Amino acid sequence: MPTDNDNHVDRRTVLKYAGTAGAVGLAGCAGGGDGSDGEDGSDGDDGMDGGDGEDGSDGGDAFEVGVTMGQMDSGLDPQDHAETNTEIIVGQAYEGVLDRDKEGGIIAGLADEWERTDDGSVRFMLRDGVTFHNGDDLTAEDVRYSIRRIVFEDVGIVSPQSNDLGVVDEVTAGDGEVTVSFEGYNPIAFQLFATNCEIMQQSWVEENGGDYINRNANGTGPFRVTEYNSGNEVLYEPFEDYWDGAPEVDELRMSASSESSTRVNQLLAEETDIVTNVPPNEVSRVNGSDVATINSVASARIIFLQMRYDVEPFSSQQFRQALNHAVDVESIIENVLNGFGNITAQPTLEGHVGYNPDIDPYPYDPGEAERLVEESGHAGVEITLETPIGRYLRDVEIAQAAANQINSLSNVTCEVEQREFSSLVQDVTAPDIEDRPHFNLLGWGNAEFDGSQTLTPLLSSSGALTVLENDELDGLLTDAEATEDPDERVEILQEANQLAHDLAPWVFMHQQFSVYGVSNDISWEPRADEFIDPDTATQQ
Amino acid sequence: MSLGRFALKRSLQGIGVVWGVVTVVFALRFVTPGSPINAVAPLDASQETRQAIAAELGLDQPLYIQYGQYIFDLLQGDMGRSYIRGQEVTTLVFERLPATVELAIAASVVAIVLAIPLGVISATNRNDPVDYGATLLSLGGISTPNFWLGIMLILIFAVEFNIFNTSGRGVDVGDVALSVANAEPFVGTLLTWLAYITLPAIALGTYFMALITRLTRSGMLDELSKGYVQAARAKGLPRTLIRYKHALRNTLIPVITVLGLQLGTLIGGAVITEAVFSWPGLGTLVIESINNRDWPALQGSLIIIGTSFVLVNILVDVVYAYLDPEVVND
Amino acid sequence: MVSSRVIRNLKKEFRQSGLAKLGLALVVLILLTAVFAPFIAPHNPTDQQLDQSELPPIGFSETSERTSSQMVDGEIQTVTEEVEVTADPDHVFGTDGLGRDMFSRVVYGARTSLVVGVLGTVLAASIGVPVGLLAGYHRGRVDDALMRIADVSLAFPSLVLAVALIGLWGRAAVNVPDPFVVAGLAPEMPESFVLPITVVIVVGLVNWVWFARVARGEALSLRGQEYVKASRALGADDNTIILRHVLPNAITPIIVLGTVQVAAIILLESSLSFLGFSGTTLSWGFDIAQGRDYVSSGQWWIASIPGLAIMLSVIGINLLGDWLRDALDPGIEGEGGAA
Amino acid sequence: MSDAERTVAGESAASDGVPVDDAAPSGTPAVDDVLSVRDLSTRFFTEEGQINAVESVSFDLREDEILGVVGESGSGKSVTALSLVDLVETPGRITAGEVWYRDADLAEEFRGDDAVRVDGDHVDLRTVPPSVRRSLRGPSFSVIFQDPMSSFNPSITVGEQIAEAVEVQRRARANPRSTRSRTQGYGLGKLLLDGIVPGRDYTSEESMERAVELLGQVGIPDPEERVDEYPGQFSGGMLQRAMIAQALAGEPDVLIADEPTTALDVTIQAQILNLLKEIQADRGMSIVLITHDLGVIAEMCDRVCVMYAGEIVERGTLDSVFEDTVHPYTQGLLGSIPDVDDPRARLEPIAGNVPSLVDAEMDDRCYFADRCPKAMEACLDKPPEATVDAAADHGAKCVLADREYDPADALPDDYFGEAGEAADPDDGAATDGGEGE
Repeated sequence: MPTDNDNHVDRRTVLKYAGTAGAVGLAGCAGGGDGSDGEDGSDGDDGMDGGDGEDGSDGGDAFEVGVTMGQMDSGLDPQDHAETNTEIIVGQAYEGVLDRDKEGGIIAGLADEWERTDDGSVRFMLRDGVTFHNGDDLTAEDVRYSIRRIVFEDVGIVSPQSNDLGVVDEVTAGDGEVTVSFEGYNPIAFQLFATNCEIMQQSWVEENGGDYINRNANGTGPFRVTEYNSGNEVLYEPFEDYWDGAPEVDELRMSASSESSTRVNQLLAEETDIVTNVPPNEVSRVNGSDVATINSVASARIIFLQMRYDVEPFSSQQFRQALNHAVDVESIIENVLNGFGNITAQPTLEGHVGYNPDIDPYPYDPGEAERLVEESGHAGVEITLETPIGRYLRDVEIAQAAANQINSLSNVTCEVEQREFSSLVQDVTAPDIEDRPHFNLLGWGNAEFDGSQTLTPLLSSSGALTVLENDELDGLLTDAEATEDPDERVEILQEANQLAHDLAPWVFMHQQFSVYGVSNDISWEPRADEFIDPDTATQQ
Repeated sequence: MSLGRFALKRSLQGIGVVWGVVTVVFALRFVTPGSPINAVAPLDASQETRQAIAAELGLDQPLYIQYGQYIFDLLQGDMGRSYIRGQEVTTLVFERLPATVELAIAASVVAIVLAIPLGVISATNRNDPVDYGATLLSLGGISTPNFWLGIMLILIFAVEFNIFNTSGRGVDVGDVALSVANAEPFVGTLLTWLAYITLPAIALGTYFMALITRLTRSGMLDELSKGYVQAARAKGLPRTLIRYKHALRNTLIPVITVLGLQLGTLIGGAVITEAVFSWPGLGTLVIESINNRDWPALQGSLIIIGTSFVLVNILVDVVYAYLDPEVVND
Repeated sequence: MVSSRVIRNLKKEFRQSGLAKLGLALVVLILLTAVFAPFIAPHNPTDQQLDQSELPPIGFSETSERTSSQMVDGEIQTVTEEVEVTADPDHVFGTDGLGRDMFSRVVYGARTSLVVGVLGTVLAASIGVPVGLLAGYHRGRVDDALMRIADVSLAFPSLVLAVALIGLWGRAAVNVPDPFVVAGLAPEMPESFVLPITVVIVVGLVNWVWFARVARGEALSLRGQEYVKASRALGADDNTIILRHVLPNAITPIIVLGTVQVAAIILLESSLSFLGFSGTTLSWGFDIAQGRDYVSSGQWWIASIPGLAIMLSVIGINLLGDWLRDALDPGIEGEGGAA
Repeated sequence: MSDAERTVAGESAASDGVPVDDAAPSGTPAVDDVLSVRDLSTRFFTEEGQINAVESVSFDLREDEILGVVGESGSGKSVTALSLVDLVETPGRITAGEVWYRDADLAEEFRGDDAVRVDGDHVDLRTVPPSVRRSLRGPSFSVIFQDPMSSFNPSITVGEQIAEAVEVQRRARANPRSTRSRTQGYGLGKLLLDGIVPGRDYTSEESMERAVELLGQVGIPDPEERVDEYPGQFSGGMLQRAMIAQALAGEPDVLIADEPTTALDVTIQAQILNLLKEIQADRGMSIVLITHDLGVIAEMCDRVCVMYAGEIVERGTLDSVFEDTVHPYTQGLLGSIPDVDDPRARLEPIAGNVPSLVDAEMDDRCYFADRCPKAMEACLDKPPEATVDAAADHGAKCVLADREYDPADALPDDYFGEAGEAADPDDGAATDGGEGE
């Protein structure tokens, strides 16, 4: 299979395959290359950008990488945020005790060994010789303090991540090791620690005020922040004393542009090297250019339409199933997303713990949908689908397309109401289920790669965003939480997924793809968890 | 009344207006449904977490205490800390302000440098093709949505012809000035600066160019028909002097007032231009703050915008008084 | 208060000015389009035909690349095909990303722009004119208070304030049944017109101050007039004087300002829609925002055509305003705020 | 210029149908004529049609004399003045005529230039390039306008505006070439430089000093202080003095005073007129004094032209026009001034309105006929020809110029219908010539 890189001279040939996610395995994450690609090596046509002084693609002297995302950080405190963009920016400088590889597998971080103790606690044995960017050594006390700062409201700040590590009882620090005990059994402790919990230095946090901590970084990660321009850009240099060896990148620049077309333009003008969320219609422009290629990966984010179980007509299971039959997800993926998405049938994504491979999506069948609506007794009903604007890839268009398909049923009328994400979220997370929207589009990223992290918050009766109250499902989830045998736990979660499919609390839509545009000057592979790791990038 | 006293009187009035601005901005939060906590807490945060966050942000205090505290802090230059970023709003706002001011000034320069000669040429060549051209241009200018113009400019000059950068700020004007001191290539830095600022400045400046052209043209026509112009011609004064020193000067007096009032439009335009060009200024901060319900940042931005407006208008009034000495005595 | 002199002036200016003719023609065109949208639009503007998306306008057929993604053996692969995108005579201005007819959307967008422009102006005037007249007529403290409020109000750029208010208050919309569709004359068309009520209220609230300023100025100069003094001497009460003597004489500049304001509010509405602060999806600004992602990928028409529509309508209304100003009241200069 | 060409010029004048014994002067300008105007016509091309504001006007201005031009509002006298200095603006245009100006240097310069008519020391200014005409404003011609308030720029000090007038001449002397360039040697570049560089200005120190001097000469007290004041700080009379000072800046040969006292209080009027007289006596210049007030004429002028409907209807020495008045219009004007000797005499304004000057509406007859108390059949046939009494240098454009009025010839009272009714003296539009035209 020819790759696009080899092929862009005659890119006007009618049909062409461009290898991305899986296919790039041959280029390798660390290898940097087949070296056969003479054209990209020459870089001659970049000359005009030379005046910028920030263009990473010039010459061979310095390896500069620019990353442009949709939004900048919300401050540099790694424990005082709850969103992906900030995580990407602070994640260059901070690390956790565990980490994940590109596919989502758990790997060593600041702890080189980890184990579950007999009483269900987890213990991390810290790596030797890890230093913070300010030169101080990492201690077990720092790790203890960081965990406590996240989970306990009376330590440091009230962290929005306090639920992300499970219900922590206490943290103890020993000689080069840290033990975390939980209230009850925590079957997914390592999944949680591999995704969350960035380690900060206790003395540095305590000596500096909140404003300082949000403008400076002192982590142990591969990059050290050299310049922070709030809302504009963050500049990094490689941390020479990084325990895993300093990254190849000589200068890293993180910036943001909320407009996808602007990001693509910047990529094509060689002002940046990696851009996030390339919309489907821009893909061929990127691939058709000489300077960049699309690189996409199935993400850990699922898109769905929530239906509240306690209000008519959504209280009817038949009606909910009817809507699942009414929406032609395949067509939406094909036409709105140009194929950048996988159809889903259950809350858990393929590859995540608890995924049930035996569940098929509801087939698109308007006739069946109309029959079910009739049966539910809600024929002629008028419903409104609320959708956020611009939060997820093509969210408004997807909502409009789905609503249009529902509307074309003979016995249902459906309209779309667009909402600003923050105000929609305010309703979706309302403490009382009665204040939540009846029918809305939402996306959920499961960074822990564990089905329970979707099912529990979104579908258990105690979940913060739930639209469902089903004793059977609650029971299964409670069981899963207490089950120590991983295989048994998977079975329980699979059962829960089958139940969720049948109950149809959502119109199951699709798994979102992370679509990146990557400059041909660098070789970099995207990750399944939406994080960006330029330390693995190599110069082409 | 002397010019100094006049300036002082206007400044005192300005302080009153700024207080009004602060109060309105503060009141805004209480006529807005929903709690700011949702902006801070994650989607699946518990009620306990939410309450703890509210207490941390001081949102559990009664209204008048929050207001009093806000004014008290404000007088010391403290606008609180951003809910979202955890950073001092004062620093945040003053970090963003220069970018917006730079853009606004660049746009004004583009507008004024093009518009005044265009208006004068248009007025002095009335009903010539050049007048029709300028009239149509200015008509188009005041009728074109600037965000759309920005998109079209990017499409043509950045994407198709690759002359300018698509977005972002690159270097600021201070870098250009410092490049000499730092022995960096001045021309290179200047070109980089121009590559970034030109398109947003045109997108933002076009409306004003059009407006000033129209005002200048009609003002000049008005002034050129006045007796003193005929008298100046009768005494043999060079045309340049008659047009620019005499007629234009008097034309600009009302133009300046209108521009002062239109400063709000300039800042409003900057908000949307910044959005189109990813220009890291106050406008982007305002929109981000609104979308995130980041009240301290929103309040801080609005107060700074309002205060700038008041300041510039005091300045305009003083300039006006200088140009037209009779104003002071009214 | 339309005297024969006013009519004569209007006619005279109209005869003399080609631009006035152009302006009136544009405004009439937009008005007719807005009112009779269900009959002019060939398709329902919200109907999607996903398999007919991104069709170019007539005359712009071209070959372009389309890249899509598919899963093959668990791996994501992108496929780029050379596809012939042929304009469909059924879609004069082409279609957008969801296969909706651009021409129909432009036609219906005129409704939103015009309704918001006119209602917003009426609201702004109905707040600003009484306040301005009262302040200018009574002077003193009322006037001082008004001027300070006006100063504070002016200190917020209208777009910024509008964005803040709409962002914070939400984007409420009201469905107004379309009489033509209800009457069964155009069954294919949307049954109701979505009126973004918050937008109307907010643009009214941020623009009232221009009317207050003009009305105040007029009242200030009219209160000194002999006939006003005479009425007062005859014992007429203030409200009667304001209604019967001051308002009719102040109406000309208010009408001229109102025209300019309609144009300014149309621009403001499009800016709000563009930024996502609107309550309707049938708006030119919204289409530009939607089409913006397509501009650089070759589907220029999705953003360009609504932009041209805005430009032409605003040019038309501004020309109309110029004409009215020249004919009715040569003394005033447009200073109404715009986006 | 050769004789042959001169003849051609003369023939062209003759071929316009102007008889040799015209009331208007014709042919070669006399040696002591500073200015000789021949058949000057100025028209305005407006939406309403072509307006004949000045129609075939001819007169001479002699050395050291004050020539009065009198007429009602709209009679064309101000346009005549503007036409002399080429200040008529669109939609107006000088359509025909010659303006002979006596200037030996200029005549020398253009002698031999085919496009320019030169006769002895006189040059026809209508044939020289516009830049030359412009360069004569100031050193050759100056104008004093009717309303001093609007004739000064309100936002520039009086002193600087006078200094500008001085400076123009100073620079012209220093660099005569530049005066005729398009920008007079002062383009945008210099303007910007003067605006930006501190201490640089168009007007020089010495011009400012001269301005102070001039202000003193026209009788403004404390000129050193008043130079820095703005026009708004001056009274009307003081400002008119300042305008006279400004007009004197270039030391002109010809001063055109266009209703110089109309906008002023009666008491001030006399002062200004006296000032003009003094200046004329001191400096030996010629003045064209335009006014609607025969009283002013009587006090100031040596000779007088009476204008009506764009034409000169009567001209002559002051005495001949006042004593041997021919034209009923002049009689009317004279009747409208109070007679100092007979205060009981009733003022008799001229009935009716100034006729329309729109070309299409002008009848082919004496334009005054419908207002004329002595109108007769002969007046309606064709416009009367002008006649001149050579001895008194006195002429009129009226059939009565060469015969006595016989009341029997009078037209019936209601001949002009409603117009005849306008004899009501309150309908005084004709006489309150407060506005310039």
